[in-house]
Amino acid sequence: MSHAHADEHYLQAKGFYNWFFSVDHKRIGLMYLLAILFFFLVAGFSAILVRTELLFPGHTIVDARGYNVLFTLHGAIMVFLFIVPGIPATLGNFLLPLMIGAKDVAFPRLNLLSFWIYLLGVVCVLYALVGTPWKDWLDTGWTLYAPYSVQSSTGVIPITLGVFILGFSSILTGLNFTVTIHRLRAPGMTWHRLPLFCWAIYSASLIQILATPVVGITLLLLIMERIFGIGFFTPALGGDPILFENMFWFYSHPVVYIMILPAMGVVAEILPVFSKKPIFGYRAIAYSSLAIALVSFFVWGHHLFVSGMSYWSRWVFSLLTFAVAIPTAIKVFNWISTLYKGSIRLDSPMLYACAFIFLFTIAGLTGIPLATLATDVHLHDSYFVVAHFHYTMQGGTVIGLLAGLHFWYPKIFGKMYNELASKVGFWMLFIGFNMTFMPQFLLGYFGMPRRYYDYLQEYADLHFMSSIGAYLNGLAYLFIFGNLIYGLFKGKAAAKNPYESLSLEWTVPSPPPLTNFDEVPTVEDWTYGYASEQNA
Amino acid sequence: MSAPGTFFHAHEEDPVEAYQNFKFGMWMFLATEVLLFGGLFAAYFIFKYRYHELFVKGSSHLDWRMGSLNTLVLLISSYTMAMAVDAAQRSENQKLIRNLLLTLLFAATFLVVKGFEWIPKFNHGIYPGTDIYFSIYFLTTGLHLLHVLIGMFFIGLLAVRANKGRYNSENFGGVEVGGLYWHLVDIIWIFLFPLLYLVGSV
Amino acid sequence: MSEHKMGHLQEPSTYLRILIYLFVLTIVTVAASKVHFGWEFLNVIVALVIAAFKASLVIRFFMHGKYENGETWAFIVYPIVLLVTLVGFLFLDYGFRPKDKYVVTPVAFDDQAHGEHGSSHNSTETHGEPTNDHAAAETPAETHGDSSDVANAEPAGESHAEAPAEAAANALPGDAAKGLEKAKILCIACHKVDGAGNELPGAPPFAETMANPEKTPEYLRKWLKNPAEVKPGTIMPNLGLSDSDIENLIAYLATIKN
Amino acid sequence: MPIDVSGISEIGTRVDQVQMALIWLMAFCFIACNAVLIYFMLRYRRKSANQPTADLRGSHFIETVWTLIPTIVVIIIFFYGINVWSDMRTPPEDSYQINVKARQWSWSFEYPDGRVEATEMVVPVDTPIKLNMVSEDVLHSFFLPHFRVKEDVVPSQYTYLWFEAKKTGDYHIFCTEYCGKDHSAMLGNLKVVDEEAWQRWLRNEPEPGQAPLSPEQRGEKLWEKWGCKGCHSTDGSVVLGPSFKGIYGKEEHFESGESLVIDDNYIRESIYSPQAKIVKGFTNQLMPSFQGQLKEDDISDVIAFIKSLQ
Repeated sequence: MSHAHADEHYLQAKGFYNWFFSVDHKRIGLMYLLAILFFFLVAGFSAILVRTELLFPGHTIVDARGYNVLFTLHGAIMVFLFIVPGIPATLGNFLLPLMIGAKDVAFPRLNLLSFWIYLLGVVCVLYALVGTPWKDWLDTGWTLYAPYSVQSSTGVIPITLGVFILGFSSILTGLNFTVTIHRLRAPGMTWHRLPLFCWAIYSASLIQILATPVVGITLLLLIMERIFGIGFFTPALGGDPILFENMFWFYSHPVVYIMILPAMGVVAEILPVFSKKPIFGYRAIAYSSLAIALVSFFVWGHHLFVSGMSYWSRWVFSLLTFAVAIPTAIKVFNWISTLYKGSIRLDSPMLYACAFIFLFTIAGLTGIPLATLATDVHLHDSYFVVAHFHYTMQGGTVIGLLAGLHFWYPKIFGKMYNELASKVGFWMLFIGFNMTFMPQFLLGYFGMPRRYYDYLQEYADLHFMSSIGAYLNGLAYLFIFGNLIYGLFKGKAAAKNPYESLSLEWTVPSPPPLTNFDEVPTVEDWTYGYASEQNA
Repeated sequence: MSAPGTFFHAHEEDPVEAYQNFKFGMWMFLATEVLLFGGLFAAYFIFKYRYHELFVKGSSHLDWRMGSLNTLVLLISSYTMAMAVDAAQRSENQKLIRNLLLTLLFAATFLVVKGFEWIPKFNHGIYPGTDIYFSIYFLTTGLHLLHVLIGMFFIGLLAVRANKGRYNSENFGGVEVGGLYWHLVDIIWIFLFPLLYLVGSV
Repeated sequence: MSEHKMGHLQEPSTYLRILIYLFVLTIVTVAASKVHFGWEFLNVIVALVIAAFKASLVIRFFMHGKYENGETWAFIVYPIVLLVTLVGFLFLDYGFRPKDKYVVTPVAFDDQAHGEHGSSHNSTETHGEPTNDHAAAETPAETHGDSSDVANAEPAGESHAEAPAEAAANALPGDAAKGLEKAKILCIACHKVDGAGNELPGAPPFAETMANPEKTPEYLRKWLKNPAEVKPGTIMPNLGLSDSDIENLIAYLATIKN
Repeated sequence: MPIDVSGISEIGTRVDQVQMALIWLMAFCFIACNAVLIYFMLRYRRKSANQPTADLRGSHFIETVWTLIPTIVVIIIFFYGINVWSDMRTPPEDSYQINVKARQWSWSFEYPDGRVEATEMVVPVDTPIKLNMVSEDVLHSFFLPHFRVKEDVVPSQYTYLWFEAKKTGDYHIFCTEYCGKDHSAMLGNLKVVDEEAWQRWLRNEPEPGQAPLSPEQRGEKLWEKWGCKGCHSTDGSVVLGPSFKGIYGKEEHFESGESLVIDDNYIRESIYSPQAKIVKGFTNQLMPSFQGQLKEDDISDVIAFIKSLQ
């Protein structure tokens, strides 16, 4: 192989070795992106099958067990393989060093190791889900609640092992990013000049480091329960299934902030650029990210409001859950204020960012009745919850990921996608998504329990509408990704900084050279000095 | 295969920077380790609270003298490890190798004592799953044992590299970070010992 | 400059001093555990406080923690905060749950009762129905006494059980061979026994039943005694079995694995 | 569909009041935020490349205000919710108690007099009912959507739930915690009846205007309940025991060599001591005695049922 030039960009290297053994954060980020988008489509397809089954009451395409397998498949792949690595491992990996003016992450080899471990975890999870004869496909739901998961004859051990391994990948990625942000910031890039995306990734990384080990040990205990009958979760042996719920949600609640915080970060990057205005209340947004990360550990109990936990536990957890609402509200107000007196370009990244705010307000507000004990008892484990977390996960994280992908697409690939097509895709998604999940709020309020294969005739209309919405939703994704892929081959070459951003990643060529910066840049001012009038 | 940016051709870092990052990263990793054991500690406290009698009865099957002996052995190994780091900082290579080997020796002693505790238990038909106390006993000490083994592997690696003269006052990050890990293993044991061995001996 | 960046030197005598402190504290821990503090959990708290102090010595001196900056200390302190929170909130839950509402009280492993014969999952369900708020937990002594008697009577000299399931079978009081005989007369009508017999709908293969960890010997005892009581509407009839028949059948069932 | 449940129970009505208050609050916040968002998007749309933008980096005053307001609002909601919920979790002392057992995938209800019912729970109106619940296998959750109450049914401890119906009628019971294959089939029915019907139900009398179950029907129920159908078919096919079809009044030969016309006495004897006279060819001696389990009344119902199968 020839010696590469220093200014060779990172996409130029070809061949398996150059990618699979690459320690370059950009290539690793891109490999992650490919992997998670693949799993997004797989899990999305199983969601379509789930909605098809629910099109009409009774048997539509699969039997009860088949349905349980399908929603388990959807949940497990979406959560463990797509959304947890989600934005941090893809956009975070790609952009973090560029944004803080570093040549790479702190531990490039560890970064590659995380990716390999991720792939190993993928193998285990897929084995449990689809690698065995049909009768052994996992049907416990992604939450793996004991004692059902202790008794189930399906692949609980492989998936548990897989999630344990994925946990390692997640911990190592989080650790890598945290050290990177602490130690590799370019001269002049103080904490208070750090782009908000980095703050968000930092907060998410803290959760990855501190929450993941607890689910690791919990899942290990589940394996031990199945092998040795250690009795922690098996009632007949004196164990307590509610302990599993407690320990599981100690991780799995903070994990939703691993998913949503980076998406919030993406939005906070896009809004100032497309409004040509400084972000409003920089410190409030930065610190509220951190506050959400730190407080998120203390609210897991709201998943157990009807589980049989003690009266006072429910009381305290309800109060603490409300505490998370406040930093979230602050963020929303700040984002909206950023637009005030701006000069707004409604390109597709900006459309996605605004849609994020729109959908996220729904997601956040519908969290209030779920935090309020009186109403949560009724709404718990109903379709209301399903709709609520799909508004946060799809309306929040996925829309945020798409916003980021469209925004940084020229930087990542050096090409432009078709703007008109991406807007069409956006509207399809926006309408399809709301049509899918809006009826589910009603269903839930009317008492429709979740994870039901069959339902009473009285719920049929709303289910039908939701399923039709799901098809539009699915089509929209095909259209959007089709457009992005088309752009890779036929798109125009992108300029270095098409959106006139002031952030560091736009000061390097598109696509960026392998070593990012020839000279480590010195940062003079904060990132958001966009205003044309200086009235400070 | 000399493509830049691949596994064997990562860009060079400033050694001081690399040392700082390495150490900071290790501290963070220790944080995850604490929480990994934390899940087990949480389970311990809950079941201890619910089944106090069962725990007292269970821990009466353990020999607190063995536990104390192992505590002392691990403490000494921690000391020798600290001395190894000190030797590396002072570029005293012979002393470094000697201390690393001593640490390994004490770690091995720990394993032997552990073996003398575990094997008779198996012979008495006590396994994880016998009752909740013994489940916790075997899981915590087992996970700790796993960490001892991993620690021993890395200390062995350090000894081999020290033997090649890799470490000196300018470059001792590896020894120090290995030391951090080993001390954590010690700290975990400091908590496990009274909780498992001494709760029932009143 | 590089000296400052590359860590700190401590006097070697400091390490020795700390080691001695740690030794002394270990002795204090053991001594403290021999003292009655009146309340059983106070002993645990004292032990934890001493352990925390020992750990802080290791962190500060052996791990050079005292030279680390605030950023590192944040990562030392916050995990501990989280751990305390986790345990604290769990106690908020378990501490306020009505204790008389638990279904099962597990029985501790007992050396005397089990002799050299493997262990058993000594769970004894105390089914106190919560009629009118009183889920009375009966003491599980009765059943427990039973099984241990028979366990002692079992011939010694079998090799030690490898797997817990096998161990459980060994500790069961019944005679598996007699159980099999009985099963060939009774159960065979609806279940396959030793590969022979019918397999009626609603009569699951024994292997499937035994793979379910919920189906403990205790459960099977109740079930065989009167299936309709455990599961109203079940197709399985009350076979009017004697207690010894039931024990033999359970012993036989325990030998069945996938 | 449980949309408007006002009047069905006091707690449910109060829960819906909280819910309505929250819906209005949510609607207000949602519309306020997004109206401003959309207004800004349109109002400040870039019309020229050098459209001036303000250097607004934040405002301590306004940020403090919009931190404090949500804080106060959520604290108010919290206590409002706690107030209702606390009553929801505090059953009156004199509640009528029913034990609920959940298993994959059915409910059973045990009344204080020992009577056990499956699937349908009958309760009197205007009486607080407390359910003491336990699961026999995995997690389940007992949900009464019309009453806005729900509580998990777990295998490790007894949980409880209480409600008081103010209106008679039939209401859904759902299982809302995923419990395996037929989770969605784990439905039940709550039948709230007036005092008169309740007393009748307690005495096991049929409702007026509805024919009581005939002895044959009762017999058939017993045949299902006690597992007779496992061995004795009703269509003439031989499973393990003789089929019931056409057996009554027929002369049967026994293993002992005797023969007899099957009559009431024979059936009664066969139920209480099955091995006394075994029909030729059925040597497996499987049938257990039902002495002490089937009462005399039950026996005559079974006889009537067998008689009806000609």
